[in-house]
Amino acid sequence: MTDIIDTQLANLSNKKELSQELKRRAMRTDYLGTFFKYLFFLSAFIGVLSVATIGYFLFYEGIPAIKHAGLIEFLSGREWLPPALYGIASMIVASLVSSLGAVIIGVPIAILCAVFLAEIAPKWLANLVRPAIELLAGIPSVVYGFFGLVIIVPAIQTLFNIPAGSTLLAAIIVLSVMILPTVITIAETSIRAVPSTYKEGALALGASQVYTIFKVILPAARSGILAGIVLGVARAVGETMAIIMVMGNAPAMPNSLLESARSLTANIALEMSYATGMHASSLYATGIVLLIFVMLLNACLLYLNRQRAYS
Amino acid sequence: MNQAIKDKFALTAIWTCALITILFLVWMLWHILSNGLSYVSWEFVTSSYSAIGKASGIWSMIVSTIYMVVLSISIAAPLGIMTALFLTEYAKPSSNSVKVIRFCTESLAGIPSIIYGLFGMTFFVVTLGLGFSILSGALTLSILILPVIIRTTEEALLAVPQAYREAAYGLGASKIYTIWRVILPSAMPGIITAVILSTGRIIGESAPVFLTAGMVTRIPESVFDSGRTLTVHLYKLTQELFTIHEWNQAYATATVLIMLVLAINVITKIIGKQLNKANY
Amino acid sequence: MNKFNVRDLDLYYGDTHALKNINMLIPERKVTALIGPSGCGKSTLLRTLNRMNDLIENVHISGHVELEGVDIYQSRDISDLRMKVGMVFQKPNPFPMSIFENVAFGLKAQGINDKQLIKDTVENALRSAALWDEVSDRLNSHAFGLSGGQQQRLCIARAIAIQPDVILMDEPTSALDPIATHRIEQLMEELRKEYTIVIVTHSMNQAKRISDKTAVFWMGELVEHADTQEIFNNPQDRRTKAYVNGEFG
Amino acid sequence: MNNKIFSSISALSLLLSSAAIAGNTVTVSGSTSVTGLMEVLAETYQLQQNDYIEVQGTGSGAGIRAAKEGTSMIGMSSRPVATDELGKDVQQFVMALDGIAVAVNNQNPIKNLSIEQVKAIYTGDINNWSQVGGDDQAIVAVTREVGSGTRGAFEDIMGLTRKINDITVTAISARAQVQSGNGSIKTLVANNSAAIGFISLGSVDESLAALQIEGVDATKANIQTGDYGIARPFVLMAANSPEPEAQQFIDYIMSSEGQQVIADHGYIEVK
Repeated sequence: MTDIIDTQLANLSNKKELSQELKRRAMRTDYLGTFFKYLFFLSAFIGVLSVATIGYFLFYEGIPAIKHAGLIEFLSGREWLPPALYGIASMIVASLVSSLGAVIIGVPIAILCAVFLAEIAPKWLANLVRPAIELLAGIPSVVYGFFGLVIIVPAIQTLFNIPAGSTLLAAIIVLSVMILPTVITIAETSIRAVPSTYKEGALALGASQVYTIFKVILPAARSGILAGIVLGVARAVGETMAIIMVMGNAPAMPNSLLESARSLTANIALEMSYATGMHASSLYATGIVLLIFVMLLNACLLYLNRQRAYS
Repeated sequence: MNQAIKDKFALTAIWTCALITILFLVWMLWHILSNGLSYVSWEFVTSSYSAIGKASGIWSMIVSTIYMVVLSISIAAPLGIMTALFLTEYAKPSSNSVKVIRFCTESLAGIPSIIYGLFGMTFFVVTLGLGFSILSGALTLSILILPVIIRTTEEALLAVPQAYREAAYGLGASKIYTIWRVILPSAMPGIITAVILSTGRIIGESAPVFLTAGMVTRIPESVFDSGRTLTVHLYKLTQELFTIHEWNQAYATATVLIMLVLAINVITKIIGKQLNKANY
Repeated sequence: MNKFNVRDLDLYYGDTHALKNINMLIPERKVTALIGPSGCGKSTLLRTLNRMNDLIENVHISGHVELEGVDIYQSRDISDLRMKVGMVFQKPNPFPMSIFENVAFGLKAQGINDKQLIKDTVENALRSAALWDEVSDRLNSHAFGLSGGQQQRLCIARAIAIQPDVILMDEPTSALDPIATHRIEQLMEELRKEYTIVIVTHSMNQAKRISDKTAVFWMGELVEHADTQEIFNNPQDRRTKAYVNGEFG
Repeated sequence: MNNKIFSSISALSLLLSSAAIAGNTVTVSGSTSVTGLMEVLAETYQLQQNDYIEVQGTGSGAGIRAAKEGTSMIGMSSRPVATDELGKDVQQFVMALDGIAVAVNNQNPIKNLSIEQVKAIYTGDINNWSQVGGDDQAIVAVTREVGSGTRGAFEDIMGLTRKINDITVTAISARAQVQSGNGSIKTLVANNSAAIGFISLGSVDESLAALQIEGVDATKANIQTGDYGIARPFVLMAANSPEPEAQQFIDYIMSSEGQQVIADHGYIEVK
């Protein structure tokens, strides 16, 4: 079909005919364009559909357990004794403490490391360190768990002279390393995105490099850094396998960082394949709590970001 | 404190943190590689695994991993790229549909992977009756990597200079032609980066994989078979660390995983450079 | 003979009233220069002539822009309009492809695959844009390897290749050095024989050198539109007078 | 780009189509304790014929459910299964007996514990080895997760249960560490000198030490005589009229050849 038209075109001798042919073609209705437009829209809709389906299943399966136990009992109960008692307070605490600990240790290191890469390190060094950080990001969490299991857990056991090193502390250490690359990469990107005029402006006023970094560049990169922290925290809260391998998984309320504990994620992964009936439902309910937790975190920081952007 | 001292203190802190990060990485890599490398051999990589202990190779896990990566990417990449095209090229940034789609992809990115496992197990394995299979795993993982692909592709598309679009439209090119010939080629390094990032993510995931794809050690014959990926294999191995033989296997598998990640990173770099060269 | 007939045109960017009741005739096969201080609406008007403003969100237009008697805002097909009305931008913006592919882009976009036809058209376009002699031996090398002035002429060639009637130029020489600028101006001397040219420029000397007609804009209004000689030698409006005398801008 | 999409589609169809040529697969899922033995049986069986035995160690609870719902052809449980758990369409076979060994680290001087002592250790009433005659060291009790057949059988035999609101629940302390498989308990006990755990007797080896209970060695012989009381059946479940390939595999397990494999690996044959 096109061949025939093109042979005809080849015979067009003057510009006027070519020009008319071009215009004729341009006037055609763009069915292809319309088709693709709707195809693209449909693809975009798949994401929406996925969220809806996941949410539906989670709530459909999880609500019975929350009804059965009572919302307050479920959230504040300290005893996890299926099939009689479903209380996940100790797991909520374990998840919160381990993520918070990871943030306290990991985030400052990560931000300073990002500053190092973006502003301090000579170019050759930054070009050497950056791939290393990227490598850190790509290493599967099971490998971190394995390393934690064979190095960190025994080390904690010996260092603190406790019977078992599988503790909250071990989880905190493993998690803080795991969130490093996420926070570093995003923080570095946002530091680099700060217009160089800011920096030049500050330096021209006689401010030192360090002063400029902390008073001008970091504040300007704040929203990006916060986004990095959110993602880091989300990774920490959602991490499962590495935690199962190093935290001991005892479903009791931890009294110190040197005790074994079970995170929300570990609770699901450990008991999912065994559970039936209300027990299974309670694990979906654990999933709901985990999800709400992550969503709240996102919403909080979004709000925070917006507030700061206005002021 | 005077500013000069503060500066010095801050600089020391910055250098220390960078050093800590690097030292930790080096320590971890050194520990695993030094224990695992000597056990990694051609035979280890290419022989199969036997429960009786006749063979302890990882070939079937490698095959399962490849299946999982190829299938997940071929489901998620077209969807993700088309979604990104819709968001950047078609939709008005402030429209409600964009807000909803963006909210949902952001949400997908935030959902912990264990919940994908829970969902995949309920929906794909049981409700759709796909059983523990590579297909169930790949469908679960493709939702999981969708946000990565969408976001990275979107960034790449937004980075395509507006001038290209103006020029193409100014020449009477249709939208789809402009996308095909100008925008996608310019965004290709970013799209490839998205795919490679997702590959890394697929290789790295464990919980959602064994909850949906199971952990059978056979070489899968089709996507309807159960399969054990390398990461799941490492997890199973760490549960069985009694004799030196089991320790070696675990270290060697971890070594292979690390080398795989390293290879992926190197490939990303090379492709990025090649494409940059082609562009300028 | 007039190419464009702009009647009662108003344009808003959101709440900003960017063009206020513009009425203007643009003659065929003449160079019309649009001048005025920054932000006066001259580029905006240029971009309404081939509906480039459609790409921007929140643009509202009322009034009429007629091309050969047909209102381009009523017409169904933008593609057709943009092929009739080519555009050259402020910064040279070749595609990240070879020189040849850049010029052939518009033809291929319309589904034309005939190799010989494309080759001939590319050559003609490059000749018309006075670039052929410089690039004929390296058509397959990347367009980014050209100098700024060459890139701009490539963009002109690219526009010519699809046989437009009108070429819109948005400060086409502002990113170029004086020598390259001179080449482009020479080229425009040639092009005016075949094409209607509308050029936005902030160089009054350039307007004086190359244009037949000049339109002066001031805060979204068309202040004065007349023969270039008239505008510069005998301005009617005091704002025109102030502007051409370099009192502001 | 066209090519890319096309090739990925063809790769996909290739992946899907190869399913057609696959041989019969017998799906088996359930108890992680039985899984170890089942994988050995499966591999030995596969040497003889073409069917593939797919074994998923998902846990006893899941095994019972899978057999009942028909998602697996054969379910495995490492504890007795009540008939009302299965419904009338599902039959069960005891394929083997297995002891549960209470194991400690090789460095632990303790060789013998009474049932009461083991109970007290797991309820948390005893938390130092010195209380049972060992070194002054805190006890790290390790248990399986709720729903595990081994844990269920252990709790039943040792009386480690209590009632809350008329529902029987575990009496094992929530402070006990939880590990998700026979193997990972073994790993923990083998590598931690203060640990105590319970595992399938068939998987005991020299990496850890099985304790005497009430002075009786945890051995096959003592289980067969009934002197060592902590033992449970390995149960297989299948539909009343299973697929021929599944029936064939069950027949193999129950045959003298299959039972020999079971005996060779430290479990107690039933025929």
